[in-house]
This record gives sequence, C-alpha cells and structure tokens, in this order.
Amino acid sequence: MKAISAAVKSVYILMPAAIVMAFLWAPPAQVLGDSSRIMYFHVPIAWVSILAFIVSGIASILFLADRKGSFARLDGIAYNSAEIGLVFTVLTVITGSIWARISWGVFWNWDPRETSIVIILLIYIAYFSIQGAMAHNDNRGRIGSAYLILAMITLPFFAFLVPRIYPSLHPDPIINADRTIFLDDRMRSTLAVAIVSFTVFYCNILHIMNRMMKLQNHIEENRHEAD
Amino acid sequence: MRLINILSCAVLLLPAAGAAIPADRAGEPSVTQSAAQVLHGQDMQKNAPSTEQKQEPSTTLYQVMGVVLFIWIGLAVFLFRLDRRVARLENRAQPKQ
Amino acid sequence: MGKDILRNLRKDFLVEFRSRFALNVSASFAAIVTIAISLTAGGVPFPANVQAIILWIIIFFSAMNGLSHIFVREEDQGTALFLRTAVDVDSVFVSKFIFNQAFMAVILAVVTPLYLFFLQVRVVHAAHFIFSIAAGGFSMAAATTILAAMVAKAGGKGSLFTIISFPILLPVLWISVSSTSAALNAAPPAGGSLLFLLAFSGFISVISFLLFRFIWLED
Amino acid sequence: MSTAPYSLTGEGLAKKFGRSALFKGICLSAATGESLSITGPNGSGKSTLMKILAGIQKPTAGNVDLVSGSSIEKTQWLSHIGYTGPLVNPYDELTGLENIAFAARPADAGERAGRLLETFGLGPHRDKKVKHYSSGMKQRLKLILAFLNDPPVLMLDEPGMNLDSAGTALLHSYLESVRKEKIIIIATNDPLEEQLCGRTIKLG
Repeated sequence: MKAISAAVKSVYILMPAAIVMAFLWAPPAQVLGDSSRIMYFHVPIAWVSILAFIVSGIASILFLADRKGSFARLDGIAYNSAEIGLVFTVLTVITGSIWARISWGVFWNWDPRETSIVIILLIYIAYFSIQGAMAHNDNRGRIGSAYLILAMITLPFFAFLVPRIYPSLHPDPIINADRTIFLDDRMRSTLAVAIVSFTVFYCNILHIMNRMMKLQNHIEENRHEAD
Repeated sequence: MRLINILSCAVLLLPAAGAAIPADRAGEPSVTQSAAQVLHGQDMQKNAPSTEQKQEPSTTLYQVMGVVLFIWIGLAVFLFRLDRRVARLENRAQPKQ
Repeated sequence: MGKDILRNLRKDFLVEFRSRFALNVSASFAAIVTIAISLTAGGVPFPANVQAIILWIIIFFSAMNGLSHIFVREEDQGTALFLRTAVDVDSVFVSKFIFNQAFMAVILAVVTPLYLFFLQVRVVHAAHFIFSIAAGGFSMAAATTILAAMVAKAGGKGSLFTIISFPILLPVLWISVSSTSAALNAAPPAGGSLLFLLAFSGFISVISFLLFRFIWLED
Repeated sequence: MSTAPYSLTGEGLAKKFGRSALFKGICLSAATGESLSITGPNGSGKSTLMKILAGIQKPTAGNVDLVSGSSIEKTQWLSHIGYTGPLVNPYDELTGLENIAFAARPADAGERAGRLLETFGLGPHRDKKVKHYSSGMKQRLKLILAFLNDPPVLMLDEPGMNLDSAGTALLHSYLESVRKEKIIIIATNDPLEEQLCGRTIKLG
C-alpha cells in the first residue's frame, strides 16, 4: 500500500516533463507541423481509456471467480476504473476529432479507430445505466461485472475481425495519413514519456478513488454500529 | 462522484489547449490569427508545411505550453491535497478497526 | 438436464401462448413501422444499402420489445423463485436460449415478408438474403438472452434492455446490414460475414452460459 | 432418492443486508427424523434463514452443509429439498395440473400428484388456471408442489398461511405421517405448528 502510494507520486514529476518535452524538445512532424503535438496527449489518453477498460474487465473476472470473497471490493475497483475510463474515453473522442479536423479536414469519419473508441464509449454508458438502475440492489456487483466481461469479449470482434473481413468499409489511406508519419527518436521517446506519465496519472487517480471508497464504506459501517 | 467531475473538467482543458496553438502555427504565417478562427475557417492543412520550416520561435507555442502547465499544476495541487486528506482520514480510521 | 430443459420449454411455450403479450407487441410494432416507412416513402424504392439498414433497424427494435420478456416475466409475476427451485441453472439458461431463438424466428418470419411486400425490395441473391437474415437473427437472440436476465434482475426498467444490448449487438447489426445489402445488390456477396456471425454467436453463447450462474443465483 | 439418512448443519450463520446485520451466530443441525421450527417476530430474518438453509442465498458468514452419506454439492441441493414460501409463486397462466407437471422430476410423480391433489382437496380444480384460484387453494397447490418429488428434506416457510382449519388439519396430518423419514424445517409463528416440531430456534 505504502509502496503504491509512493510510486504513483512520480506523476508530479513525470507529467510536467512530458508536457515540456512535447512542446519544446520534440520536433514538429514533417507533414502535420506543430499540430502533431496533440499526439503526445491524444495517444496516451486513448491508451489510458483502453487500459482502464481492461483493468475493470480483469477486476470483474476476478470478482466473479473469487467466490470466497478473499479480495474485498473488486467490483468497486472495476466501477472506479470504469469511471476514469469513461472520462478518458470522452477526452479521446474530443482530442481525436480536433486532430482529425486539423489533419483531415473533418471532425468525424468512422475509421476503425474512431469506431472502436465510440463502441467503448457506448459500452461504458450502458454499464453505468445498468449500475444506476440497481442503486440499492445486492446483485449490482455481479451483474455489472458480468456485463463488463461480456462487453470486453465483444470488443476484439470489432478491433480485429471487422476490418479484415470488410477492408472496403474502412478507407485505409485516411488512417495511413498519420500512421505512416516518420517518428524520429526524439518524438518516439517523448511519446513514451507521455504514455508512461499518463499511465501513472491513471494509477494515481484509481488509487485515490479506491481509498476514498474504502473510507466511505468504513464510515457507513461505523455509523450503523453507533445506532 | 465529485472527484471525477473536477478531474474531467481539468483534464478536458489540457489537450484542448494543446490543440489550439498548433493549429495556429500550422496555418498561414500571420501569427496573430486566433486559433478559433483557424478551426472554424477554411481549410488550413496541406499548404502549411512549406512555410513551417523557419524555426522562428513562436510565442504562441510557449503561451499554450504555459497554459497546459498551469492547468497541470492546478490539477497536481488538487490531487496532492486530496491524497494528503485521504491519508489523514485513513490514519484516523485505522486504530478503531 | 435434457428433461429439465424440455419441461421448462414446454412451460414457457404454454405460458407465452396463453398470453401472447410479447409476440403481439413485437409483431404489431414491426407492422406499424414498416407501413409507416412505406407510406412516407410514397412508393419510391430506396437504394439497396438504405433498405438493408431500415430492415435491420425494424428487426432490432421489434426484437428488443420481446426478447427480454422471457426473464422479465418471471421476475414480474414472482415466479423466478419457483423456477429456481424446480429447474437447475444450466437448464434454465439453455431452455430460455432456445425459447428466444424460436421467438426471434417468429419475429423474422413476420417482419421480412412484410418488409419485402411493402417496400419494393428486389432480392438479387435470394439464398444469401435468407441466410443473412437467419444468421443475424440467430446471433441477436444468442447475445441478448443473458442481457435479458441481467435486465430482469436489475428491475426490468423500460428501455434499459435496448441500451445495454446495443453495444453488444453492434457488430452483429453492422455485419448483417452489409451482408443483407450485398444480397440486394448485383455484386456477388462474400460468405465471410455469415462465418463471422456464426463465430460471434457461438462465442458469446458459450460465455453467456458460463456467466449465467452469477446472474441467476443470488448471494 | 438415496436411502442414506440426511443431515443438515449450519454453523455460525450470519446475514447482513447492505450494512445492517439481520442475524448472526446461528448454529443448528437436524438429521432425518428430526424436525425444527424457526420462530421470531416479523422482519427477524426467518425467510432469509430458510433461504440460506435451502442454499438459495449465501450467508454473509458461516456455512451450511447437507450430507447424505457424503456431502452434496450445493448446486444439487434443490433436487433434495422441498422448499416453499410466500415468494415461491406458481405460474398464473397455467392450470394446477400443468404447474405440477412442470415441477415433477421423477417418473412416478404423476401418481403421487394425483394422490396429493385428492388429499389436499384440489382434485376438482386441477384444470383451472391458477389465477382463478383463491389464496387458500394457491397455498394448497404450493404445498403439493413442495411435497411432489418426495424430497428427503422439507423446508416450509409459513406453510399455514391462508389455510382454513381443514387445510391446516390436512397439512398437520401429512407432516405427521412423513416426519419419521424426513428432515422437516418450518418457519412459523403459529404455536400449533411450533408444537409439531421437535425443537425451536428463536430469532430476533
């Protein structure tokens, strides 16, 4: 616990470093110019939203597999992670469409990556509506977890199978316009630093939220004991 | 949850600000043109790179970096204080358990 | 287990046949929407892909009206506990799964001819068209059986079922629409989509089967 | 059904809903031939305890074990237990006989069903839909459904609910006739039913 608390504090150094590197150290991309700098925010944010999704999926699997209840509040961790994931998914969509507007001229054109992030968004929305419908229901943790697992399993069907079966649906040249930009070493290392710092940022928020959840439960239990 | 609401507002500003200037610089040489105008104006992409290579340090880039850093510092202070407060509460809760 | 499944299926068909509530709602919804679209179109045929999209939208929403009923009814009428004491978990899932497939088949059998009749659809590849509709409907019913159980346990409130089904069913709808529109076009359709749908429904059925006990059994 | 004697044990059972504890530290055991009644004021957790003993719900702490020769797997419990309670409702759209056909597991259940229907006086109403039954008739049907498969363990939650005096007498004489070969657990506040059982557990 102490070790995690200490480790996630590195975000206070990592994040400013990533920001300064992204603006000053990394050279502008050849085709896109300085607008490419949004990459150092957009890519890590997208990565965090997928990471949060996977973490909540894994926490859900563990929650259902762990019938003895030896790990407490795994469903709460899944819920918190999904909450962070939802925010980051929205941010990914916003930054992504700004970038798309700058480089392709349109805010939205349903390429595979945009499609998959929107599906993640829909899954989160569905997850929160089902959680909301069961505010005081004992089944809440299990049903929400089962839904997240089911959703996580459908995702690969989008991400990998669909573009392969229907190549014509997704105009490749558009995605390649930014995928094939040459990344030099400085750009690559800046991106790496940004990804690491956003990941640590995510861990930091999740850690704090989990602790807050624990405190909340503790307070409510004590209040009832006082009755 | 309150935490997540505040975070969402703050983090939302971070990349949006980052996006704004680059658009400006990538546009026509006139540095005074505002980011919003560029975003909503005509197309600004393909002709940009040729004029881009001057390496003349633009103040806009620094300004945006300043804004992003400022937002980050605010966020970091918020997170740090929250962390401290949670730790304090945890310490108070522990002996009773 | 086989006997349990048969007992439960017989009971479900009997109950559903006596009330016919879900089926009536779904079928009338399909008829009303089809006629409304035909009316607004004023007899002008749509392009093939638009026809495919509209067809699947009608199928999706008609099915959404009825597919959750199988579990929601048990909770609403307070018979879930009786079902639980009489039939074991796995048999409950399998029989409800089969029932939903049958329900979906009826919906498709109602919607598709109506649609073809009212909207001047010209089917170029008849066999491919039928297979696309059947495979799409099969995957839809396969994926929603467990979601129906979740909604029932969550209180079965209104449109919750549609909201949580949509992200899961999106790949199915997507593939079904493009496969159907290929069957309405002169271009030769590819068989890959049917394979995808079968793989998807097989996969999701197995996962649902494994997850079902966590939803059905209470703590 | 196997002929080995059954025994049901519960140790340190506790149940919490959300954060409020319903009961805790309940220990009990019963073997074939023994009977047990659970009493307590409304809201003291009688029904919940019954559900926990039947394996329908999980206790927050402690565990329940059903043994016949060897320990029986929890998912199989309900095929050894005849459980009924206020929340176990038969299907309204079906007739009494159809409900019985749905719940019947072994092959000889048909004859037993006929006999039980006659015993409990539902013979003339067997082909009526349950939604046209009176509440007393429904309660009789529920009891028949619980007794139907001749389970070695009977768990009856408020079995006398809505029954007239004739119905209560029928129930009592039936329980009396099978008590030697079964475990009987009754949750009730009726002193007559309480006397029927060997031991009493008081909740609340």
